Amino acid sequence: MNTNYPALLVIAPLLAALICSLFSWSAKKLCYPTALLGLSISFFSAYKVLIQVLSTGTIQYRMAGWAPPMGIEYRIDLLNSFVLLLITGIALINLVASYQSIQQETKEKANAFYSIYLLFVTGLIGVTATGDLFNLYVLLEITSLTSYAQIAMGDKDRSPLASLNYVFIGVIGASFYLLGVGYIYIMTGSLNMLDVATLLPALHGSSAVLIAFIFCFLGIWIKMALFPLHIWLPNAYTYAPTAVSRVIAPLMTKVMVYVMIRLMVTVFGFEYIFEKLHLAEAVVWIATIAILAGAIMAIAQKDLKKMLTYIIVCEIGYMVGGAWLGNELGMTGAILHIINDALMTFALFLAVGNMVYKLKNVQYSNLQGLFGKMPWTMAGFVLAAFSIIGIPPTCGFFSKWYLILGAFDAGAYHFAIALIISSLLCAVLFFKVFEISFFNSGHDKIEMSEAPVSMLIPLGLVSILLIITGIYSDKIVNTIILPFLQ
Amino acid sequence: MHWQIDLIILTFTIFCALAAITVKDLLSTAILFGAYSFMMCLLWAVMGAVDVAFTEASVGAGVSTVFFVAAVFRTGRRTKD
Amino acid sequence: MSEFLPMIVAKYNYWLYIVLMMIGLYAMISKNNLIKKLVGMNIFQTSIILFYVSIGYKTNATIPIIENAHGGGHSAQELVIHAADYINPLPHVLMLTAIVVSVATFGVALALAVKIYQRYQTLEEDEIRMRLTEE
Amino acid sequence: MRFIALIIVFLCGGLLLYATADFPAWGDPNSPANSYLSPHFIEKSIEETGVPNLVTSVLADYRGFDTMFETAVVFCAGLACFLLLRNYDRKEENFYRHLPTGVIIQFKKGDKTLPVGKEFEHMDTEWVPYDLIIKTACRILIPFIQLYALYVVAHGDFSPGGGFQGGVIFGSSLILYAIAYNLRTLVQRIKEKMLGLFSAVGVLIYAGIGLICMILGGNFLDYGKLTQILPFDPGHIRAYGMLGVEIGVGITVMAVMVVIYVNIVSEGKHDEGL
Repeated sequence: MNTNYPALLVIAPLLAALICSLFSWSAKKLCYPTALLGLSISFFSAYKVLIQVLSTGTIQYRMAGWAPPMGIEYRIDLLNSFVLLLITGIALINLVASYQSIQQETKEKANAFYSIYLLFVTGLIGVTATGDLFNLYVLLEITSLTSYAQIAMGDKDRSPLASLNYVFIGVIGASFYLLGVGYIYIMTGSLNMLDVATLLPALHGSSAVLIAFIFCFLGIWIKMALFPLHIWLPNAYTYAPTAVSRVIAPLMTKVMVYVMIRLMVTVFGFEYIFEKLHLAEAVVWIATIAILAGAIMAIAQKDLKKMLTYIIVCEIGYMVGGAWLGNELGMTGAILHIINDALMTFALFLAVGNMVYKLKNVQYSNLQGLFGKMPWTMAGFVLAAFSIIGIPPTCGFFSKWYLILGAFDAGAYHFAIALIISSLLCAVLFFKVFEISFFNSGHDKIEMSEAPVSMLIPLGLVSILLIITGIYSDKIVNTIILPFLQ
Repeated sequence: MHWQIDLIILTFTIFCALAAITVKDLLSTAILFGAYSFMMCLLWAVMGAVDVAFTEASVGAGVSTVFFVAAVFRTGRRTKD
Repeated sequence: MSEFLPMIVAKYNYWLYIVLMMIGLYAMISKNNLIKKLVGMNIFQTSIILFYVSIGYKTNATIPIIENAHGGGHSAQELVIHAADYINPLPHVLMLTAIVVSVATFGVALALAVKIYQRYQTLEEDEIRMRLTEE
Repeated sequence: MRFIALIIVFLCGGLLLYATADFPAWGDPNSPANSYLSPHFIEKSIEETGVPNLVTSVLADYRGFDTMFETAVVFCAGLACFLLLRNYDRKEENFYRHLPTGVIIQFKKGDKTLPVGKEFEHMDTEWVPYDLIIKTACRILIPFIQLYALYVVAHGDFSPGGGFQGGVIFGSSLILYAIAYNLRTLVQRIKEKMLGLFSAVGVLIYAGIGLICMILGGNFLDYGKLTQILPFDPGHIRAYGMLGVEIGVGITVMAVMVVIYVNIVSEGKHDEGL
């Protein structure tokens, strides 16, 4: 049984989603436990896969027993086993944390909501684990379709419109990716990532491969909400239900960054991207603009949740810029930042979710005296804010440190300056929020109305996790990221 | 003889696509959209993709036109542009 | 000019899907009515399917179903199958998936359009934006 | 706004046209796409899977994992339409027609209802005259459409067709039934709970077959391992595995098409519609 963990990893949430949908019609009580069981099996097998990869190297799992170029194959190496562990962990913790808010927001349809939540996680796991280009498109469609539906279940007035805009731009992105895969297929004849990587070097001169490269990355940048293509993200994540924004915000865009790095490292290869094409400098400039624009727009916001979405746009600029610097330091910083940023964003959205559960709306004017009302949530929020700004013990500092080193090493000073400026802007941002919520301009005495315990423990757990990944970040880099890049 | 058929169907496809977008009444858009899907199904049948043509005929021309008319029935029929 | 003509005949099919895709993209961006944008989206997706199907086409090859293999009377070894006789089945498989995905997205997008109409009583982009700014 | 759209369109169009410069000529048998993977599928499919229709053999066996997630996409669409549109609150006004006299009774508040039967009959707000010709024609036509749909699903191995096409045709026969009569008769005849269960059961059949193959020692979805439990000769076992999978796909697609149609046309109230 132990050789089937990669398949079990994807099948467990899918089966749990189906059984949960069956139970939602008959035995409503069993829906939540099935969801928990499915995700914990998936988390356990992700852990087992990580151990296996660390001990024996890359795992190859042939679906339906066919050899790779013929059938579909799962190649799990160091990078995606860690990202898989991250996805399943965050999804499991979020399911536990948002039980109350799901009951509160999706009243009689909560049981069916678990099913579509699990399908979203299946899509993410499949996107990360697959080794086949077209299979990645199908799973990308599952992830997008479930996120359209989940986002549209949010607040009555704005979320359907935000979701429909997300549908249009998401379909353009996915279709551009499909077009890119079509161009790769017409030139090389294969769909398997490894196979394509061996066939591509012979075709480096041809314009079709160049256009395939451009459209693949264009599609992924749209899905990733890189700066000029990020129009759909702020509304979609702000008006989504809290349980949904807490799982989409940290994972969706980070998995797309992982897909970009997978395409860069495994399919197209470094020497094609950095020697043959001269796009790297232009992309680093786009990333710099993304960082600055994200930070500036975040300051202009009046709503805490909307401000966080612009910080996500800014963080995407970090990762894309880091990956395209062209040297090992930058790529290490980008990969480490995927992990750190997922945890930081998850902690921030957990805290904001607790606030929304209690206060119903999180405009700045409504945040008075929050330190008094919800001390534990605010403690988690402060820790996550420190991590975004990049204060040493927390993990945000280390990945930013690698990125800045990589920028200086590659001579991209504009990127390094943008990193520092955005850290300062984030500092200004968060201290404005602390200042509002600390000084109670209201007159009445603040009684402590904290979020329920089941929402506080996950926040505490993730905050501690922030510090642990911070301390062990060099261990992560040496055992996982550097061997992967060699 | 082969590429003449191809050309006729291609011109019909482009005509249906442009008409479906420019016409103002949504029900006629639904019909033109069904015609466009049927033309695509013909195109693929000519190109030898029989499974894809069968799916497009039943799914594209069939069901998505029914969904389209059902949605137009529930929302408005007039469009401004 | 002389070498241009055979090049056209060899490749005109590939240019067709670009025309359709651009019609779809233009409709998605510039049309005011949300349902019209959905029509543009579907045209955009079907044009990519057209591109994939035209990859697998082989001149004077028959459809990808092996002839006289139904009976099963004679074992498979006697059947001599040449790859050049049959059309490449792989793009067809990929496009079966793409068609079903485009219908699923179309259904969910129509459900969203109905939900927006329930709230705003209109599907025109500018009227919705006007009503949004009123609140 | 239109000007920006035109710029984007011409930019993308130009990039794509530039790429077609060094495509292989259209339709030549030894272009990379036609000479690398597909000869294996064409020549080996009969020996390895025993299924003459190459598209079905590649769809359900070589790349069966793709098709499972495609069925999951269809299931997602049905679930999404249910989650987005379904609302359970009562309708305010009801219309009844007193059959003997033809008098139409309207109840403003939704709480009072009349026993629908010999004497009274439901009436939709957008009242549509039921044409006898359409009703009887459809009553005769629908069973044959369903028979044809089952043929399409069953005959997917030998002729064009398979789970998706068969499921859609079966679903559209039910939609025809809803349009010919009225939505209420379809919803009474096929309960919403039944549709929900069918849409989940189809994908469960697909994943279940894969899981059984895994338990029997092979990789996920490896039909070859089914010989240990099914009494068929190993040469055709993969064809039977594919048939089982196609049946699962057909069930899901049929149920989801009806769920999407019913939810869109009645805006989630499941009472009145086209």
